[in-house]
Amino acid sequence: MQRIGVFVCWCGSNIAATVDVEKVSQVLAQEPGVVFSTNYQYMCSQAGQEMIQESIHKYQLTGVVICSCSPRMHEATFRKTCEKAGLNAHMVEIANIREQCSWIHKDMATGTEKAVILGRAAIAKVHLNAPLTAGQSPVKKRALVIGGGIAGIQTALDIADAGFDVDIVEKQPTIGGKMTQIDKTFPTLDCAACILTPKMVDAAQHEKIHIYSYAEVEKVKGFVGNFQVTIKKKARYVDETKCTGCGLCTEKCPQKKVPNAFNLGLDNRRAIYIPFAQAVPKIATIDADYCTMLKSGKCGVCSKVCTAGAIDYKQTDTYIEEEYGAIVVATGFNPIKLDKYDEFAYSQSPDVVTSLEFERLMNAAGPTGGTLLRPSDGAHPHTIVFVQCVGSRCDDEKGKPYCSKICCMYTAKHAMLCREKYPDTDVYVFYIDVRTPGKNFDEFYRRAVEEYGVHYIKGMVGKVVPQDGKLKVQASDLLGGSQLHIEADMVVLAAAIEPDETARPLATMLTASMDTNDFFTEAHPKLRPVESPTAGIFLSGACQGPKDIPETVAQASAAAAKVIGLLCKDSLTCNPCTAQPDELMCNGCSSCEKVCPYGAITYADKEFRGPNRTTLLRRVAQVNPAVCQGCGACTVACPSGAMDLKGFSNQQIMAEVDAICR
Amino acid sequence: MSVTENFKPTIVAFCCNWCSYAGADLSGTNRLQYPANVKIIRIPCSCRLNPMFVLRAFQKGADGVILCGCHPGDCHYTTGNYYARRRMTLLFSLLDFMGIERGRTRVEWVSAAEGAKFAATMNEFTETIMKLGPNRRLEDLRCRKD
Amino acid sequence: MMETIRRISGVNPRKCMKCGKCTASCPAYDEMEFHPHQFVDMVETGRIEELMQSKGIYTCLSCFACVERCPRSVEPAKLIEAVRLAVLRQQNENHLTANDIAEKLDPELPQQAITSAFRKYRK
Amino acid sequence: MTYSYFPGCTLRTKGKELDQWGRAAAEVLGFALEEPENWQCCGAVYPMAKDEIATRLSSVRVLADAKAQGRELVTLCSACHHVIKRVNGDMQRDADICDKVNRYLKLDTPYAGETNVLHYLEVLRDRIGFDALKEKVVHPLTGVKIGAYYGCLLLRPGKEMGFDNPENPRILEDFIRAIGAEPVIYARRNECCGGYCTLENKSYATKQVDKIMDNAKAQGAQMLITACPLCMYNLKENATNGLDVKYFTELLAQALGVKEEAK
Repeated sequence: MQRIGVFVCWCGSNIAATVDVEKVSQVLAQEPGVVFSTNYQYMCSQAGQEMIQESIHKYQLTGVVICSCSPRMHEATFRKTCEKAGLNAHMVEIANIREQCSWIHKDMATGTEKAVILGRAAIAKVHLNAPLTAGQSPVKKRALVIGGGIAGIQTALDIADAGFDVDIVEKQPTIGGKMTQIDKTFPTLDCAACILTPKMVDAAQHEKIHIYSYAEVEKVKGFVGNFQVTIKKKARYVDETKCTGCGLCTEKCPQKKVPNAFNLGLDNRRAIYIPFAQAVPKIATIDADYCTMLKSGKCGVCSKVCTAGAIDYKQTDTYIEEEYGAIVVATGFNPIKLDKYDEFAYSQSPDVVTSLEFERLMNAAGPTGGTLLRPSDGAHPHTIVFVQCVGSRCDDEKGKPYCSKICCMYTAKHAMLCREKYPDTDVYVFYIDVRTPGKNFDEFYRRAVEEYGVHYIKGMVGKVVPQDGKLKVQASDLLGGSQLHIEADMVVLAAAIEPDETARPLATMLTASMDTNDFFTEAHPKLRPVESPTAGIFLSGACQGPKDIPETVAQASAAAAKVIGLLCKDSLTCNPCTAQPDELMCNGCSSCEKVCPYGAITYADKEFRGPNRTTLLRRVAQVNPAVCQGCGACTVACPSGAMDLKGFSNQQIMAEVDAICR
Repeated sequence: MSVTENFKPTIVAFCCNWCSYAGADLSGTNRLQYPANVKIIRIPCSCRLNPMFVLRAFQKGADGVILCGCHPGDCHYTTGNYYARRRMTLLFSLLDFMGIERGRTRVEWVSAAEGAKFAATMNEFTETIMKLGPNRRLEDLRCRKD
Repeated sequence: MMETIRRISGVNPRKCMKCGKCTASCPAYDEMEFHPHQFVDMVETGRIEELMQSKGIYTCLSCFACVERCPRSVEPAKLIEAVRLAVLRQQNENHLTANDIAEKLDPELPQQAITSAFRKYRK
Repeated sequence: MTYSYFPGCTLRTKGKELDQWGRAAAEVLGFALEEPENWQCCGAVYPMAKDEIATRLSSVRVLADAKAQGRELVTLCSACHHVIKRVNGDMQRDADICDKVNRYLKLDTPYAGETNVLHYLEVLRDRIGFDALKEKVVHPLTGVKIGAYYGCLLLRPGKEMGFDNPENPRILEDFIRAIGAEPVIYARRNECCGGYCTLENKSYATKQVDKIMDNAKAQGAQMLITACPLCMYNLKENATNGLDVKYFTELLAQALGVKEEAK
């Protein structure tokens, strides 16, 4: 018989307001095996923990039940507490009477009754608990960063600077991500390329960093400290070791009509291309969708002009297998497609552009060489209308339910730059709210209004009508109480941002969870913002939620710090709750082996005592505790009931069921 | 119908540790109400749910059993919820055959971010059980409370 | 009254985030003294009487531009119709009577115009 | 293929030929339109209020009739289409309305939105196919630049009507291409023409119509087509210096070479 101590936490008034903690501890004291029961204001506080430890000694407790917040919150805390008092950590069970009781019920009687039942279930389980010891598994001291934008670059640099090897996998031919397409950055207006490209070069030259550009993660196996990843290097039809990046091929290629993705299709490039001058690695790539040689076998101009002999039309996708201790997701974002918002005539007029397209039109390396010209006729626009929240903050199917966060600031930046470069332009910004909660952000927005004379109008654009070379904008001015009709030359739409489309399949590969908007979820929204709930997976940048550059960099470094903390360890404590076969019951049928997702189950021929002093050789299942992750699939698959899961045994769960249904 | 008026169903919710238990916590954090009849048992993965547990619950007087796990494709252990889905499909049709109505058993995918869905599911499920009334089929009368 | 309007329209004005896109989209703006976003706001704050007195309830074109373009699915047109109905359902408050029709007819006028006017403007 | 067919009030009276052209074209294209007996006017305006039951009944009658025949229901006038489609949606989604309507109508079998409602244009697009239509054209309208005028009722609310992209539709443009003419895209093609106010305030209607006409003309349209008799009347009668406006079935019948015999 166990000697059990019950500790009921008030959690201030969080629990005590809807659960009669005194009564709960009294009732639970009557349960068989309970030798001590008490309640306290904050069980997780120093005093509370000391009380638990004292009680363990005083009453010689062999099991502890703590009725408190979710085990996801403080299970580890209380286990440590008890361990220090000499009790095995797995002799502690938590009854979740906060998240799953006091917070969801309003009535004291109901809450108390339920808390008692939850406490009983935990007591019933502790009766059957056994001390467990965790094994150790080694940590592969290498990190993988998926995505080579500013988030991925920063994370990789920080990890590499700490002395660990890092691989960056980037699906585009160059690293740099969205920031390469941006002209200036708010709120300081420094040039994005000037601050980004040195970092790109740093990453490329760092001896601890290896960049797989034009590559994608194909498969992920394993677990924290020990991931096996297959990386697909897409055929770029150019030998990376030979190409010098001279760019001659990109000038001579006869296929000139390829929409230039880097400039968002605002101009054309060749079928063989280097995305932009400062690309890293600076290696040409052939666009197989447009290359005449690859499509019809006739051409070969690039091969002829390449003095390095780097062109290889026969190149195929190659696969690389690598082992990692930690994986960082930095897959970033994209602006949404605007076909659902054609009241703004985006598909009807080239002069209606997205903010990212506008960024290219303002960029010295963009299609217009940095002079703001209308895409339709190359004329200088004199009236520009900016529309914010296009597709953000929408109800259900209309768009994204969240605020895209960066639009207010970049729109203020665009408006300010327009007025600065072209003081003769009239600039209107239609806003619902202006959100500027960042250092020097509101000051920046106020400058746009006060110093640069941007017309900020509280209201929204309802319809854009392209007619006679103008854009007739019909909008509301809610503060002025009127409907405005503006003849604009350009309309710029601040499109909502969404996670990259590769994020969802990647999350599945990593078994990392996502929210309904396909942003990765963090392990804790406040306290663990850069970790995925899946151990060993870390989050960097906009893949976790909309972020501007300063925030992205901060999160990237935070993720790096977490990775470094992990890679510093030589081994990790394994989950002790692993499967365990009862060899006497096992008949070696292989059912368990088939369902094990980790290949943790093998078979061994073992000698057993048979009848009449004979010896029997039988095939029985063996579980490798370092590999077993404790899902329990095998326990249910086992037809003879030989397989059980430590910490969540059949008996323990049944005891909980009995206690609840009692 | 005094039986139904005083009927306080016992509902056992098995929640996987990674998604649904966290989803249940989130509905608590957001103070979303659902009936106290629902009691949650934490299991590492939905595939840990042995059909025996479900039978045991009904035998001991549970009126409804619900299993919550990660969404298909999102299982922390990659494939666990697929096993669970297959097993429960079989089990539930067997139970139906035995007279435990379909409405008393349910599988629902609730992610760690879906606190609202968890609460809504529990409200809905409890309402269904309330309509179905007490489980009389499999309950072991020797286990009866009153 | 506020509850009646909410009930018959099925609209929850609290969903409105006051962006003004309904009013920006409204083709009948110049013909209304209260505009779609004001309908939402005034139903929310209970200023139903004023709305019932306004002639805008008869000049709304029921074109659903506000419904289509509202980012929050508030459906202002339903509120306008609900206010109009609240007026028409009172006794002797028909906006249009059979006697009014004759003078408005012209030989090409489709039946539809008359049917719809009756449907919209009288009970 | 035989469809149940709801012509509506205008196409039975002032707009007879619009209906006849549609029927003649259907014959050429190989589908039959059969009117249910004793159909009633749909009311021309969709009742948005949740507690309006009586105004939904006539739509449900014709929907239930189509269900009894085991047919899809085709409409030709966009107002009828709008009303019937949305009432059908209410019957599918709003349990309260569905219940009250059924209790009122006392049908042999209760109706819960089973009938599929199609606009004539949807039949052309989804059942016949514009490519197949193109092959049947004998008098293509080559070189004519036509602006499609959609108006409000066909498209909005997009979620309920499910007809086309409500802000950038293409079904009429595809139709225009199929009959050999050239479509002209102009942004105001889905802005309201003010048809409902033509009875009370013509100058208000004129203002709306002129904006649409200006936009269409500026984009190079020589003529407009519509799928709504009220829009057609309003665009024609209330425009100052407007373009010619035709109903799409007229051009369809003309292109298929059956316009004259339809009369």
